Amino acid sequence: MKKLINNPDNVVDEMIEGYVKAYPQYVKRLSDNKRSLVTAKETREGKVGVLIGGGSGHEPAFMGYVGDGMADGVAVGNIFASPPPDPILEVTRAIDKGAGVVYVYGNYAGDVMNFGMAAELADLEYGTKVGMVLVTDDIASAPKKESEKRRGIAGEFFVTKAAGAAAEKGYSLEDVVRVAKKANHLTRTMGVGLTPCSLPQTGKPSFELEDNEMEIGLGHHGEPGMEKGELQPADQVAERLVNEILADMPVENGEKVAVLVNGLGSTTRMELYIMFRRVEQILSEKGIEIHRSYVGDYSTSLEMGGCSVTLIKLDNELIELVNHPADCPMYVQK
Amino acid sequence: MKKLINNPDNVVDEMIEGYVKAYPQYVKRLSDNKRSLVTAKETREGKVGVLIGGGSGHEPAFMGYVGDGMADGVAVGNIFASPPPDPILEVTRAIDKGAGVVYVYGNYAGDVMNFGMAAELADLEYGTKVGMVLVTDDIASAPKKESEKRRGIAGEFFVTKAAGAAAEKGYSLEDVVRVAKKANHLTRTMGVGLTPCSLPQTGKPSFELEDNEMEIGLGHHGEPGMEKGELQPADQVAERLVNEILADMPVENGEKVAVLVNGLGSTTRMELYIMFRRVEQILSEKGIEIHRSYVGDYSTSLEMGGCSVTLIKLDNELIELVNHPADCPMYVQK
Amino acid sequence: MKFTAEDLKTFLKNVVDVMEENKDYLSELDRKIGDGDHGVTMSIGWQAINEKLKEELKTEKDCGKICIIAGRTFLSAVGSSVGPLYATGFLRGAKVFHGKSDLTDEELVDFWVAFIEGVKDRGKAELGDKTMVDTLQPALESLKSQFNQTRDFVAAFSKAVSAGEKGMMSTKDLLSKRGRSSRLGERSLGNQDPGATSAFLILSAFFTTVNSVHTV
Amino acid sequence: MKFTAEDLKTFLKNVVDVMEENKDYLSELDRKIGDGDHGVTMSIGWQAINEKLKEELKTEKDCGKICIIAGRTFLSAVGSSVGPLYATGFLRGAKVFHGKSDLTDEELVDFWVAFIEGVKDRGKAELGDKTMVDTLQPALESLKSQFNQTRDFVAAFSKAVSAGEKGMMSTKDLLSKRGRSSRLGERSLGNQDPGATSAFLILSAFFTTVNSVHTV
Ligand SMILES: Nc1ncnc2c1ncn2[C@@H]1O[C@H](COP(=O)(O)OP(=O)(O)O)[C@@H](O)[C@H]1O
Ligand SMILES: Nc1ncnc2c1ncn2[C@@H]1O[C@H](COP(=O)(O)OP(=O)(O)O)[C@@H](O)[C@H]1O
Ligand SMILES: [Mg+2]
Ligand SMILES: [Mg+2]
Ligand SMILES: [Mg+2]
Ligand SMILES: [Mg+2]
Repeated sequence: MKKLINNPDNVVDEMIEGYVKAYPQYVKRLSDNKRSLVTAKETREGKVGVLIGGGSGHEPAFMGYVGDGMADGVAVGNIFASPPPDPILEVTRAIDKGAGVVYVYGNYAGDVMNFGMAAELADLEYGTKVGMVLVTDDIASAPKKESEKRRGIAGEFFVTKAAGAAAEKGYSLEDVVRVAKKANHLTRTMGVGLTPCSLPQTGKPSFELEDNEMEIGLGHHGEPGMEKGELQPADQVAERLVNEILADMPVENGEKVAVLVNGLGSTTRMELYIMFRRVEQILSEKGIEIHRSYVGDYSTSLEMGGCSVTLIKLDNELIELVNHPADCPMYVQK
Repeated sequence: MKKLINNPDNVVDEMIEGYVKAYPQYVKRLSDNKRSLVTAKETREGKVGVLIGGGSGHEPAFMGYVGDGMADGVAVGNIFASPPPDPILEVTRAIDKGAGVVYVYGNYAGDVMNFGMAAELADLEYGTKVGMVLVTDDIASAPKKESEKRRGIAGEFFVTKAAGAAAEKGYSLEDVVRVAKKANHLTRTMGVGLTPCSLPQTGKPSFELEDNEMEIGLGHHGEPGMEKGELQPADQVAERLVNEILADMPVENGEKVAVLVNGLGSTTRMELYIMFRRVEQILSEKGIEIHRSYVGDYSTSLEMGGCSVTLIKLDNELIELVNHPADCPMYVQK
Repeated sequence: MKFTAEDLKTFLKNVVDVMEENKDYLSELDRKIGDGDHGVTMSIGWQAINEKLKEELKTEKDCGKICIIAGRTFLSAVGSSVGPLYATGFLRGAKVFHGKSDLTDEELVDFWVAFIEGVKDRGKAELGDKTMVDTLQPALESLKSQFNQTRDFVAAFSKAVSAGEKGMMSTKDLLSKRGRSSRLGERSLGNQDPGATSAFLILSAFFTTVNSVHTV
Repeated sequence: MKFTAEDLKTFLKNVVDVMEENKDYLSELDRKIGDGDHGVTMSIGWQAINEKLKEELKTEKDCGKICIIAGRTFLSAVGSSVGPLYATGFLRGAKVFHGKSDLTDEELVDFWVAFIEGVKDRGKAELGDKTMVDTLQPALESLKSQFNQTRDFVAAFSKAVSAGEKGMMSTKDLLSKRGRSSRLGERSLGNQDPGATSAFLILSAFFTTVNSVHTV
């Protein structure tokens, strides 16, 4: 494990420091908690606040998605560990413009407990209305009949996009929650891992694979996946992922989707485009229309090798929200 | 070497196919040559065309930078190999709107010969005026007194930005060439490599390093660097790179720069932000003002580990060009 | 047995040390079935408590306050899954100790009842879900019944630690149902749960402390 | 000696085979001092020529056209540094062969003069810069002087190949001045230049061809 870092104990704080210095036009730290970041622009009174967050190690998620048309603030945790309630609460207070705050976060035991505690405290201590949107897009993490147990992975990008665009368009708290839940409900992701990542503090690989193996349906934190399998050509991997997604969420001929082919960290864009090529072929064979595509590193697991494919099925309301412009440090859409 | 690919011989063509399918609103292929891509939008009559290109393996460079405010077209070569004259010539013809075309490319033997042949042919066969801008930002590739021998690496981003913005603002061919050369003249880059990349066709690492070593001043294609050295903490690496750059191009207290901390492929954004943190500290200690920062993978070497630091010294004209918006698949700036 | 605020702080310090010693081991267990950070997380949290022990808590005599500060410090430092779980344990336990600087055997039992019920409340895990509850729940049951029968806290806690250890070992044969490892299904079999292990370490550290107090 | 269009195609096929055999070796040499692709590039380019040999060139009798198609095909397939270099060699040589289907010894000598001058023109490398010119230039000089003295093409080309080989070997002790490896400075010492090696393979393949024509 070779990393360009200083003391492994300080990586999160130093990362945030560098990030904030790099994008002063976009984000600032709250004075109360150095892991609480909010948009540098003054947000409108009466606008619903959108709060994201989770463990670090997924950069550009989550802090890269604070900006116009996306989130208003982010709470940053230790690597692969939910932030505690404090920074969530600080961000909540800072971005509440009188219309309440929506939390968008992945369905992990830690996040559920910490965001839940923060929401309770926000209500109790400041009377802030908080809406909760759990992201559960990872089809490999639980069978369909227990879909409420599924974890959140790369699809959180689309859920955040829906919430952020809706909030900017002036939707009420209830409506932001509604469209974000709808986006989550219509989003499915599955991934494969080729090489592990390692935590700066342990230096140990998150899983072990032979040279000819891949981990199918792995988690977002180097958690082992559903199964190990022989490394397949990109086309077959794409087929496996898309077919599992479509089996879980049928999309009819003529329906529209947005596609995200997400790199997990060390996989080249060359490979991601090659994966996308096959994804597009499969969808167009089925008459499914790709409304918009996203290919790149949107949510990583440190330097893990591999990728995930996400589909979100779009109705007219979601199309409008996907088309809505965004201006964040790590994602700008005109 | 584990890669998500099909046949290694087809990676470049499959990548381009996927890329074009992912971003139909941005780019299209020319029918004459499947490695010739141009902007999907109709460009204005009388606008100077900006053509970029080089070997593939540097994604999102170069093809990610075709769009408004950047390049009008790109010629894509084999991995780490200049494109031949044909695709360059096809792109030239397609983007010439009567005001000529400017080629922006890195100073490598292959690119110099191939772009040179294409320019000659464009003039001879179609009477197209071509301006040539060689990028020579890599200070590690030759000493200052032979700076015309230096190679082009990540700094090409700024040179393309200057040329693309100027062309969109309606500058003449001579003026686009002038500002692009000025941008190159004021741009310096130096990088370090931690882990090698491997070509899909050989599967061999581009260089060998011990677990505690880094390659200082390495090239953009896995070429070995100036020297091997012991792996240092991020702060010291940042100091080394910034100090070498400032020794080569002094920047005075009060002067302005833009900064690019570029990942070479498999280095996490966490590490890049940590590197940026120290770069910013050094510059602000010296009273150098950071006008704008870019942190991320702008020009990679497949899955190489490591990063480079680029500074461009800005006068008022360059500030205006850096501020100019851009809208490309891999880089959007409002 | 007389258990003072100083003893409570000694217990916390013992946990600090035992987590530091077992940092790699706990991460290794988590690497097999989770995201590999459990040892790192415990170390970060307990080191933060250690800082408090050296400063703010140095002269603190209120066992309730000590537990509140321990719980809040741990939570703020780590977040994660174990942050809310162990923090809730300490905060619920703090109510039992409120305003007290010397603790009776009964209060110690009540503390652990509140602690463990707090963990269960927060996480909603059931026995057999392959979590720290598989250590804590049997320990609690043993502690309660033994203490009711014998009124000998040290002996009862010794039995509780053994029951917790057995519970911890049992997680090896369980299919994970909660937390990150639950997606693994069959592949989680054979691996001991990291949180069940850290919970056992906390119980043993308490027993070590009690034992030295007792024998002095 | 009578050298026909068929022989010219045999020569090209011999190069196709020798580049395939040496693909890994050439990439390995490039990996040490360059970007590791030289064997891959040569293979891509010569395989493209091989396709032409199997189709378009199958019945072609004009040696000039054969060289033009070889040069253009190679260039279009690879770009890179060697694309323009070897392509210019073939295109310049094509002028010598223009409209001819049988070639005299004099024409063969003139072909190689034009080929090698073309490479030098295109790349502007000098002897000692650690490039393919270090193979080609000594080969050319030897070919010219030997052929002028003896008028025996086969013997003269044999000497030329040896001179080229010596030149290729000499690149081991040279500091690189051109191409990717030039940034290496002292670290380029001890490594043989990949382009000098592929140039030598081309010359030897020509000699093999000539030799078999000659001895038939
Ligand atoms: N709902 C829950 N109830 C009780 N314990 C839980 C629950 N969820 C997770 N755990 C415990 O937390 C441990 C993992 O802790 P840790 O690795 O620090 O957190 P994370 O899973 O967030 O990385 C598991 O081994 C398990 O014992
Ligand atoms: N200007 C030049 N003149 C002659 N030969 C050159 C020149 N530049 C490079 N070469 C040759 O090209 C070889 C490298 O070829 P190759 O690896 O295919 O291209 P690239 O360097 O573009 O990857 C070098 O070993 C050298 O012999
Ligand atoms: Mg974790
Ligand atoms: Mg090359
Ligand atoms: Mg964990
Ligand atoms: Mg090469």
